[in-house]
Amino acid sequence: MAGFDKVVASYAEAMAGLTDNMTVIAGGFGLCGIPENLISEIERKGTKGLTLVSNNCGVDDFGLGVLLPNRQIKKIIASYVGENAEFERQMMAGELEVELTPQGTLAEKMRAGGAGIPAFFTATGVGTPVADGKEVRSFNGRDYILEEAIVGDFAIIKAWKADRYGNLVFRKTARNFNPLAATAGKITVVEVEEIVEVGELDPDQIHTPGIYVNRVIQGSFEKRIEQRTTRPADPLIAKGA
Amino acid sequence: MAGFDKVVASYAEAMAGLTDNMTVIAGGFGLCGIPENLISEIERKGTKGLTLVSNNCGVDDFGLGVLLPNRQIKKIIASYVGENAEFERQMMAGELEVELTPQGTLAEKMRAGGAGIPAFFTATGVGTPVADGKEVRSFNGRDYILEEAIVGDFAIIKAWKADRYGNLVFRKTARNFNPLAATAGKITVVEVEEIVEVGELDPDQIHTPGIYVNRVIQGSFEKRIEQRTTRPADPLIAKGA
Amino acid sequence: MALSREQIAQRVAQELKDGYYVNLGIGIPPLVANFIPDDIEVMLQSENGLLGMGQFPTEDEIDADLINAGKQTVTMAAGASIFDSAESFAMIRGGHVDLTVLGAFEVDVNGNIASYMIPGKLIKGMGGAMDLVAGADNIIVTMTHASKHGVSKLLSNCTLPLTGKGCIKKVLTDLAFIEIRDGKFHLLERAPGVSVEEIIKLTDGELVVSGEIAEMKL
Amino acid sequence: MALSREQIAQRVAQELKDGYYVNLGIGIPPLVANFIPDDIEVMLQSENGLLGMGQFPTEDEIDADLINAGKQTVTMAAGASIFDSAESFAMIRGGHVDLTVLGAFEVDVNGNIASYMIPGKLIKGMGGAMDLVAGADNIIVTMTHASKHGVSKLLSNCTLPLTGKGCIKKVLTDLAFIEIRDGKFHLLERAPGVSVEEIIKLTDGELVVSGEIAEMKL
Repeated sequence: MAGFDKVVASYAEAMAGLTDNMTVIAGGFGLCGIPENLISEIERKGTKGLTLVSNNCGVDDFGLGVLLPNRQIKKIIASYVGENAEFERQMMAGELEVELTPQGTLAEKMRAGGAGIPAFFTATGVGTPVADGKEVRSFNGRDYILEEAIVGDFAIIKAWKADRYGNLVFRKTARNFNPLAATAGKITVVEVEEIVEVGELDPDQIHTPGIYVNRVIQGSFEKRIEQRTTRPADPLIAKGA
Repeated sequence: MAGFDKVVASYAEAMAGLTDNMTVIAGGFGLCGIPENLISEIERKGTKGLTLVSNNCGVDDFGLGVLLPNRQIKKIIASYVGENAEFERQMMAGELEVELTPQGTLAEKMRAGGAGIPAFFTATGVGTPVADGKEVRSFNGRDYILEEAIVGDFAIIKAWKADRYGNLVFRKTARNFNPLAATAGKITVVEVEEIVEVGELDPDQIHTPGIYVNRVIQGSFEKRIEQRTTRPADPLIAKGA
Repeated sequence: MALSREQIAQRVAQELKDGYYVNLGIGIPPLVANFIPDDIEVMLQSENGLLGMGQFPTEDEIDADLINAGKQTVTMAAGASIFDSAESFAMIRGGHVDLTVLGAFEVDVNGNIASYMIPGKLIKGMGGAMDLVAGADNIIVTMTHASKHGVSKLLSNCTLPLTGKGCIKKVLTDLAFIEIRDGKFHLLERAPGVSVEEIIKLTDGELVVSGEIAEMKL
Repeated sequence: MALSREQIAQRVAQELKDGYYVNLGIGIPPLVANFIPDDIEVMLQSENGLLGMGQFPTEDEIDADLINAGKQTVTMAAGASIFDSAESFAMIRGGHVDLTVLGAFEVDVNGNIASYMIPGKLIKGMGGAMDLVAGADNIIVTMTHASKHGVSKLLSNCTLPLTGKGCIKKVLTDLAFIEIRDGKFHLLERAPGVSVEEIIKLTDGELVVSGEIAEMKL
């Protein structure tokens, strides 16, 4: 009896079934809350022709950027890209298709995909290149465009804690797109820092119920920081002191 | 400097500004998680011609049902009603307008209202009376109907805990429609069991950020139970023992 | 003999699979929870915002803040989670629930279901039923095969306002287990002691009876 | 003299009101946080999922899981809350943020803004900017009035791909505070020591100068 035990033992098992030309939705904002090791496993597998849906595309040697050198990504749907040289080279050379999508629309498209909402109207992007080819309709005197949902063959997620049932808790701003992406994958794979006993997570404080999760694996994470901004440690310098 | 202190001292203050013919969105499912005292305050004020948006309409002497005897409700948008005699009488007599809305569509309409999404497509209700007069459109070979968002002049909410900034935490299934209703009110009023110090609620575990909340009041609650179903206390009778 | 409510629930329970997330409506469906086979695990979703519904509470455990969609006091099973109504219907509408069991007044050969309204008589509303039938791929309708007066509830065309169009594939009545396919009812199993002729007589819509029809095992 | 980046931020900060929820974009806007008047409270929203952004962390406080929308390490202020990206943009798109401050390449007399793309040169994407300009009623654009080569950024018509259409009403440049209304720029204030003539010269779109134009107070 497997029941609801979703824990898998290896990254190979976690990403089993991923094949060329699939669509993969990834959680994370910049390098914060990204499924580092699931991305590495895709790199290792060498799966090609992928359509990636993610707010960003990592940097040259970390995050989704590691899938660029071997041309594993065919298309990326993102709100902010180009933090790395290889990305820009491939995009400018027309080797990589980029569909720029406003951040809020991207988040809503993932949520809609998971929630059985095939399309919704938003004012975001009206009158801009984002509206090209999209229906415009007026509600209460204001124009909105119709945006369609996104569903992925796989969703790859980074959470803080999970139980074996796949209930998830995220930590601070590493939450970002992860709960949305988790709902929108036909197969949702989650890597976490810690797997806890079933019953240990307070039901009122679970961010993603296990019903959305197919596989859980425990990993260890580099958590690279993009902009290390600090203030002096001396409390006397803090405002108001 | 008031800053973000949203705590008010009286129910009169909590519902100040509510006038005849306004639209009020109420949280709660059945009698669970309903803003008991805010409803009583509306009864006391005698505000009339209200359009109420709520999953249910209470019972004869509790919940939104108390607004029926004095004919304060002009119209109700709900998924399941008629748990009380006066409601049925007014509905059958055509004194009360009832717009039956599927529960999931109702929840999504509130969320959309709060999230600046004027309309969305859903398969719920296709081919049923709910679809009457609504646009039907096919996406990926399946029919969906277009449903519009709901925004309220007021939203009345019951939460478990709040801090003075209006950050909210709900308890168990008393959460239900409350977080959605909270986003969809032009003025959102919340009554809670406990007001805690700012900083006491874990930022990762706040269900409703204070940005949606205008007023907070501490109340005491009857929490009436509709269906008191129990099992025998003897653990030997429990399955598997 | 016609199945009792408990026996209907018992037969439905045989359709459960290990690891299923299941939504049980009101009426007969909640009884299914009493017949979950010991060798499988199932999680019950209650559309008011609970995944992992447990048994009824003892008197001491009663909590007004913890109810199911039938407004009954319940408990939480281990691994339960709580969420708001939009999230709950995101699960349902998004097709994440593996099986939905709900009652009906009528179903027809095209998979239409009427379950929420009898014009002029019963106008309580659809609650979550329209979302459930539109969102689930795998639905079992439980109902009596005919009214007390012998009027069939399995029709060529539903006569009452629809809850959902073309979404029902399986019906379990007190007399038979029926599949809906190609615009016809197909008799899969009959209740112990109930004859095929009886079922044919009480089925208004076209019923296909192919080969020997086995009795249900309960 | 033209305002420094800090002075622009300082003037913007005068537009803050007690109890405002504010989203500050990247570039000059984050500097506004340094000039919040002592007698008011403001909460900063960061669209990656944080309401109540605090100051930068000390070395000891650095947490890779806690960044702002500019991907900088930050801390949380008292009363902060964390949420996912859909909730964050529900706040923004739903008009719950009281003031948005962001940069731009160009604005025009119709309130159009171009800020995210220079075809062939800079194609990094719009991030949250399109949602922010579409969702907020109260937006202040901060930018230099003209390029280093003296080419105005306040135009009759934006030349670059738009971030938003008809959504900008206030622009604070290094030279002037300008309101957009009725298809025209309206000069509200000038930077200390900057003449009205200079501003007229560097403003490409129609500029209305009505009466005496006061110097900004910093």
